[in-house]
Amino acid sequence: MEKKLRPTAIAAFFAILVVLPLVNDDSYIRHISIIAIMYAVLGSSWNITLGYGGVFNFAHMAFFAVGAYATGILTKTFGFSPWFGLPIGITASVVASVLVCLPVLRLKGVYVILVTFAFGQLCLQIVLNQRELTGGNFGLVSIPPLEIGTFSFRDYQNIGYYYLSLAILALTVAAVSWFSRSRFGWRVVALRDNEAYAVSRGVPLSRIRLLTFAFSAIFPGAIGAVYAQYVRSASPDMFGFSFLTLALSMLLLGGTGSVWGPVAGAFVFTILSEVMAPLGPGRYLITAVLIVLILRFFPKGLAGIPSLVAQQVRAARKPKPAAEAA
Amino acid sequence: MAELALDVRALNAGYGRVPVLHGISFAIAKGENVGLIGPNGHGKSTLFRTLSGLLRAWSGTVTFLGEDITNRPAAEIVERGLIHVPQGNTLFPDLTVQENLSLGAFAKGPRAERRRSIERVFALFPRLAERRGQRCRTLSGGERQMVAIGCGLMGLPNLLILDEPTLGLSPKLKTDLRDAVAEIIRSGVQTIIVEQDPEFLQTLATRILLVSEGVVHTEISGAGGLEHKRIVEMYFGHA
Amino acid sequence: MSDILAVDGISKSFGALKAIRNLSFSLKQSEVLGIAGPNGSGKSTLFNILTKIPFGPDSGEIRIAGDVVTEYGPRQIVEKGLVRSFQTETDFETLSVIENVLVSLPDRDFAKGEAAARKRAMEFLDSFDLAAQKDRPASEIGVYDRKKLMIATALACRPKILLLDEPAAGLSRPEVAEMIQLIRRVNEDGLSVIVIEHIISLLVSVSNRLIVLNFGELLAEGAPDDVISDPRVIEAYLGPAAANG
Amino acid sequence: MLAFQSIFASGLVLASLYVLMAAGLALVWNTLGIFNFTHGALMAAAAYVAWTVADPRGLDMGLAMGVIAAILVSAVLGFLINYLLVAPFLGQKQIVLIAVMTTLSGAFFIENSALLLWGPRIKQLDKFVDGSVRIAGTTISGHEAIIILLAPLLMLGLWAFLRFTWTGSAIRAVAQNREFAELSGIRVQRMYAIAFAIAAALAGLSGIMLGAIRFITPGLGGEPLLKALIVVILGGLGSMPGTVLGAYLVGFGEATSTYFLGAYWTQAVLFLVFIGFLALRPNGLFGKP
Amino acid sequence: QDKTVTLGVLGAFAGPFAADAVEGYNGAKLAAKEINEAGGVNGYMFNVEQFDTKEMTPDAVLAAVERLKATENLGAIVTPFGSLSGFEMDYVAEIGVPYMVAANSNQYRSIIQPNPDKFKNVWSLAPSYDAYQTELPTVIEEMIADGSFDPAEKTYAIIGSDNPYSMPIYAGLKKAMDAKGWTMTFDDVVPAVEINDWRVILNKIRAAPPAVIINTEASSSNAASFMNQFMEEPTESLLFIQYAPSVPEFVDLTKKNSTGVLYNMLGGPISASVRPRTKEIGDKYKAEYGYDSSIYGYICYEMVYLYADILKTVGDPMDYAKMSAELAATDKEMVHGRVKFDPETHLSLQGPGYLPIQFYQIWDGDRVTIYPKEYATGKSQTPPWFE
Ligand SMILES: Nc1ncnc2c1ncn2[C@@H]1O[C@H](COP(=O)(O)OP(=O)(O)OP(=O)(O)O)[C@@H](O)[C@H]1O
Ligand SMILES: Nc1ncnc2c1ncn2[C@@H]1O[C@H](COP(=O)(O)OP(=O)(O)OP(=O)(O)O)[C@@H](O)[C@H]1O
Ligand SMILES: CC(C)C[C@H](N)C(=O)O
Ligand SMILES: [Mg+2]
Ligand SMILES: [Mg+2]
Repeated sequence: MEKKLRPTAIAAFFAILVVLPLVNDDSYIRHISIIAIMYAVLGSSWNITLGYGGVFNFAHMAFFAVGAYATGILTKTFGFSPWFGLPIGITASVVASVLVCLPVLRLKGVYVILVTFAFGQLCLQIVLNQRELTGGNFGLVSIPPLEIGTFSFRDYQNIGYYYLSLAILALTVAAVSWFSRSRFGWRVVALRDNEAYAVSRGVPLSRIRLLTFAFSAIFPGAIGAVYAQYVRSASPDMFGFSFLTLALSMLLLGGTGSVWGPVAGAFVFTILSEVMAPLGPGRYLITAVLIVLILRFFPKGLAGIPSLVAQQVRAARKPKPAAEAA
Repeated sequence: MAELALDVRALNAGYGRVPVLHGISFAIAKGENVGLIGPNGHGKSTLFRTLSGLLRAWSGTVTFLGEDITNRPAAEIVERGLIHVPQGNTLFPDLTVQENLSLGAFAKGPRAERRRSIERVFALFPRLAERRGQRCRTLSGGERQMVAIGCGLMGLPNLLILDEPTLGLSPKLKTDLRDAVAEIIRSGVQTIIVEQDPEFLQTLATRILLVSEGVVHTEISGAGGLEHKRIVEMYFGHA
Repeated sequence: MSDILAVDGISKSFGALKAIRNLSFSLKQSEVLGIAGPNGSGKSTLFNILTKIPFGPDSGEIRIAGDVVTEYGPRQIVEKGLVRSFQTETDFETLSVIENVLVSLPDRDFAKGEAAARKRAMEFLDSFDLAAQKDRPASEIGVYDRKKLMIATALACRPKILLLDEPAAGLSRPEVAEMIQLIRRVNEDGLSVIVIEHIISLLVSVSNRLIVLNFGELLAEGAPDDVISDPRVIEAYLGPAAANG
Repeated sequence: MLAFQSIFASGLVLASLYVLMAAGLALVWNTLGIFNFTHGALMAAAAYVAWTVADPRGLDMGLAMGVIAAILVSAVLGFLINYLLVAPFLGQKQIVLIAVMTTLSGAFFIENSALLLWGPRIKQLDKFVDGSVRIAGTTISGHEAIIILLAPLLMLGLWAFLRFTWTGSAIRAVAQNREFAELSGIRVQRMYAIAFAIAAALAGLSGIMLGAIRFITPGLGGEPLLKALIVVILGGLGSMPGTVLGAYLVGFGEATSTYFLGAYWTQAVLFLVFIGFLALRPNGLFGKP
Repeated sequence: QDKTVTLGVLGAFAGPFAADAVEGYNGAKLAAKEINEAGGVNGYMFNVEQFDTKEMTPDAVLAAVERLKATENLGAIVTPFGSLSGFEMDYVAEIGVPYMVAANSNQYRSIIQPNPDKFKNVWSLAPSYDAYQTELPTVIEEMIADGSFDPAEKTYAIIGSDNPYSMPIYAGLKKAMDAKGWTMTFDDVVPAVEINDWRVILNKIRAAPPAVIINTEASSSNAASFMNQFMEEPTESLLFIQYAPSVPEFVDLTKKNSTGVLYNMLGGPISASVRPRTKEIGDKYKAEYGYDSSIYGYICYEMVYLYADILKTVGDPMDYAKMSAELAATDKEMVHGRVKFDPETHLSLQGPGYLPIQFYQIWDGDRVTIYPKEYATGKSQTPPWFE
């Protein structure tokens, strides 16, 4: 269902990201890169449920926030080593995903949007209500950072967090591209295309749905943990609508049809949003127009642009197929 | 030569960038009833979708009763009386039979005639009268086909296009339907009927076109009816 | 107990409408059973009930190879060997033709890895003349090919009983002829088949036995030629014109 | 008795507000199958327009003019939203998701334009009437009494419009089968435009009603949008009576929960009950699969 | 010379906190404009820029901090508050640039107090909020003493709002009231969300009217709803609402309903009729922007002047260490009182001689300072809803 990824392009993309810190150690660029990488992880893993699964899952960012909060609370308040951050984040996120998946099993389409969104709101209410643990609406602060001996991941402009996030992104992309070409992936897509038909061919609906959610939640959980340790903070805004929309725009603008779309969306959008930061609220106007234009003229998102261009070029070269009499 | 009802010239159309119609041309004189046959997926439905304004023509012209209707909005084409009953009788599933029929008369002219038209449809398909309050979703395939044709009649057609009206109908209903269509033709409505089943066309059509690979491939005609054998020949000769 | 499938007194209502009423019949090993009946007589509903997609019967009992499966879920039914096709062409539109088959293969075909499964899938495509189209999206192939693909995916599930719902509806004459051959062929491999169809010629030429439903009830049952000349069947289903058909 | 008084008055006011908020959203969702996320932003925009026209610090033309202007502006905005954000995408397979995205973008556009035009400080409209009304032992403002009356009337009107007029049936038909609608001679784009304009006018009306008891900020519609979504979904797709019932259930449910469990847990309980309910009844109260 | 120094205003310029950010920015810009028109300081012109924390998620706040860090000629950060939690402190401390903040004292204190030396550059122009927890009973007693309040019995109802600002105040006030012999008859906590309907709570309170009602809800719109709905059927209770009535539009939103309500403020400008500087800034702000500012317009205005003083002394704005040290040594009379920092917490000192806690009563739209005596602009009165 998907073109073979061009291995050279992948290699080049990661090579640039691996080398970037060696040639540039500006802390602003480093921060933006880390954030873009994190959004890329969120987008491409969200694609598993939203794109491949066709399930309107609006809880993905909540999984991320749950991962961040769990890591923050357990390492800060309950004294777990920050090195447990990743497993804690992943576990919390996967558990959350299974919880939200249970009511979603029986739902379809837009109902899923509401239930998954309501799940995020429910988490938010709990975070707000458990002020002692979570810091309430002001947020959780002073989350312990990652350190190895005397080396802090914050040293050298956060180089530790940079490479850790990059590694997670590489794993995410690898996992998603494996997924898209595996039996698991086919079954997920089959359920999206035609649920009744898939069931009639022996695809186990509930099991696959649950697995899809759990699988997709590993990555936001992991990156949520690293996020919490990197910014040393978690805030209720992470459950908020603006944040959700931001990530969703990245995913949809990048394109849900491919492994690379969300990654491209995350990078382009993070950079764009930074460049426009001085514009204040005006920035949102430009972004909104941009989203609509891209959806209008590049229905497959940024990821679809290369093939669209290629098509145009080919069409320009070849004359239109003439009417042929048989 | 008789005045033309429909004149299709060098029509090209398709989906996305994939062409389906490859410059198809044909003309239908007033009073003619034409049958269309041809292999699956060779563009019969696409042709009608283009005629009725659902699909944009890439090039070519469609002239209906002397006026150019190429790429006019569907509603305008319906108002002129070119009415297309689509394949697969999808209807408005959550509206009742009566509501479906009423909406068939949405255009201005037919709206005024609505009551009389509905009575006419019920006379033609008495079964629908019994089920006027039922949601179309729960009708059986045959009943839905009747509603679909009924909706077409409600629009007071000059030319009624039926796309595979017998699809999935029981043999008995097929016969009933054939009688009903004959009745419609007798009442002065001109028809184009697409069918896989040559027998169905035999008594209804005055001329049969074989559409294949997006063009009219062959045609046969005969005054007042066609020989079964010739149709079948035509069919098998090119399958 | 040579009945591979036994249906005992099943009923199904939708509100006031009794779609299936106290229906019983059985299917023997390697038999082809034809089902005909007026539109809305409950034929497709019967398939829905048997496969639990999306619902089972209100009452009655279903047995496959002697085991009661009335309470089974849709997937267990498939595992029991009862697999259906749908009345309208159905496919996984964004998957390629071969992926459509791969999705339908049971776990055991993947036990020896994906390559083995692909090989197995190709065998199914080959036997339906679909091999050349294997990498096209299923939505792009022709109607007839889509119907065949739907049957190929059913066979990929390794059924003991194949349910076909109007496999030839909308097909041209030559295609109907091919479909008849195709049904015969799968039956020769020992598969039991139930086929719903309005094309009487097809029913007559493939079925060992024919039943006709009317208003959810069994109207007639027996050898195809006997059934189609039954006056009740002509009255309810075939119509007077059947004589010259 | 105290419990009954509090819950009744509070529940009735909340429920009627939810009916108003949900009406326009339900119209577009139930008939066209599109979730219009600009709904909340339209409420805010209408309230600002009404304020600008009516307030002494603005054009000072009186409340009545403000209301008329606001409803007109919202209807025009609704028309534009359809024209720019929905119509170009009709017929695409992922239209539901695309519409979510484009209307969300539209909402951001409207909200932030409002922020730029009117600034971040809170504003308020005058109440339509002064004075207060006692119901069931509790006092509510006359303005809220108007809302309580207006809500069911409006829904009745909407229902009658959809049920008994040609345009209304055509809008319903378009939602069920776009292609067949076209073949029936219905101008599909026009129906979308009409439905959106009416829905937006309804959003505007509820924005104005709200702007007089709550406060006008660019984010005015955020919380109402969420509530309206819950109400519409709870009621079930395609069911106007479901929407009304959903609104009253949520309103009275909230009031009851606030009374017995406290405001502290009410929001969480609301979401939990909502999720649980849909898990049991996947199609809402009256929805069809 | 044409040297410029940039003062960055950190804040969320869209969303629910936009008003705070915009007013802080406006206030700072106003001051900078005046200073530039007067020829700048030591040859430096001031340039005020927004640094938008966008969605207010931690990464967005950090991105804004990184942008600040990358800004050429960054002289100082002036802000109402950078985030609700103050977590950006750690990062700002690393940059070392002088950082002045006007609110959220609890959070800043909790981060700074354990290790004040790490935050040499971070100073709060707001005082500790502790007095919010204790002063109310004293003021009520004064009202009883001067006869403007005559409770039948010493009962009170209290409403908490579940956010880290209100909750300590709520808990502290309960303790303080109990200590002074008041009996609590009603107690509830509302969540930190939009609250449109207070009637259920109000009805419960009305069932047994207390002498005093305390609502620690600090969101102005929630508080205004409370005020309006209370007035639908007022009980003979003194009404105190935490902070929210100070926001300019509270009076617009409640109109005559608000006459008689009490509130207090720590770190707010001293009343214009007592302190000319308040009037001066207030008038200039209104002339420039067309509306009244909340506290943040005033304080951020003052921050820029404070910065100008420090720059005059130090000379080199890029010498962050010296600038911060000079900032630390501030002792200046400002719009909200005498600012001198507590070296333990980096907050402004609070109490007699420093930043006062002021109590106000709204009367016909005017904010009358009733406490403490030295800043009072009028006397407390019995609320109009008392028969
Ligand atoms: N919506 C669509 N998008 C893309 N391709 C389409 C679409 N509809 C039809 N096609 C393709 O266009 C071709 C012609 O289809 P069309 O439905 O016109 O054939 P037909 O002659 O009516 O066939 P049938 O007898 O099965 O109805 C087919 O190859 C079909 O796959
Ligand atoms: N889910 C359902 N809800 C309500 N009624 C239904 C449902 N499914 C089927 N029916 C009704 O049950 C009856 C039997 O339908 P079924 O589809 O089984 O007929 P059929 O014999 O397959 O007819 P056809 O030959 O036209 O396909 C019809 O009247 C139909 O409207
Ligand atoms: C967080 C804000 C509501 C605090 C306010 N600035 C005060 O001084 O009370
Ligand atoms: Mg066709
Ligand atoms: Mg059927």
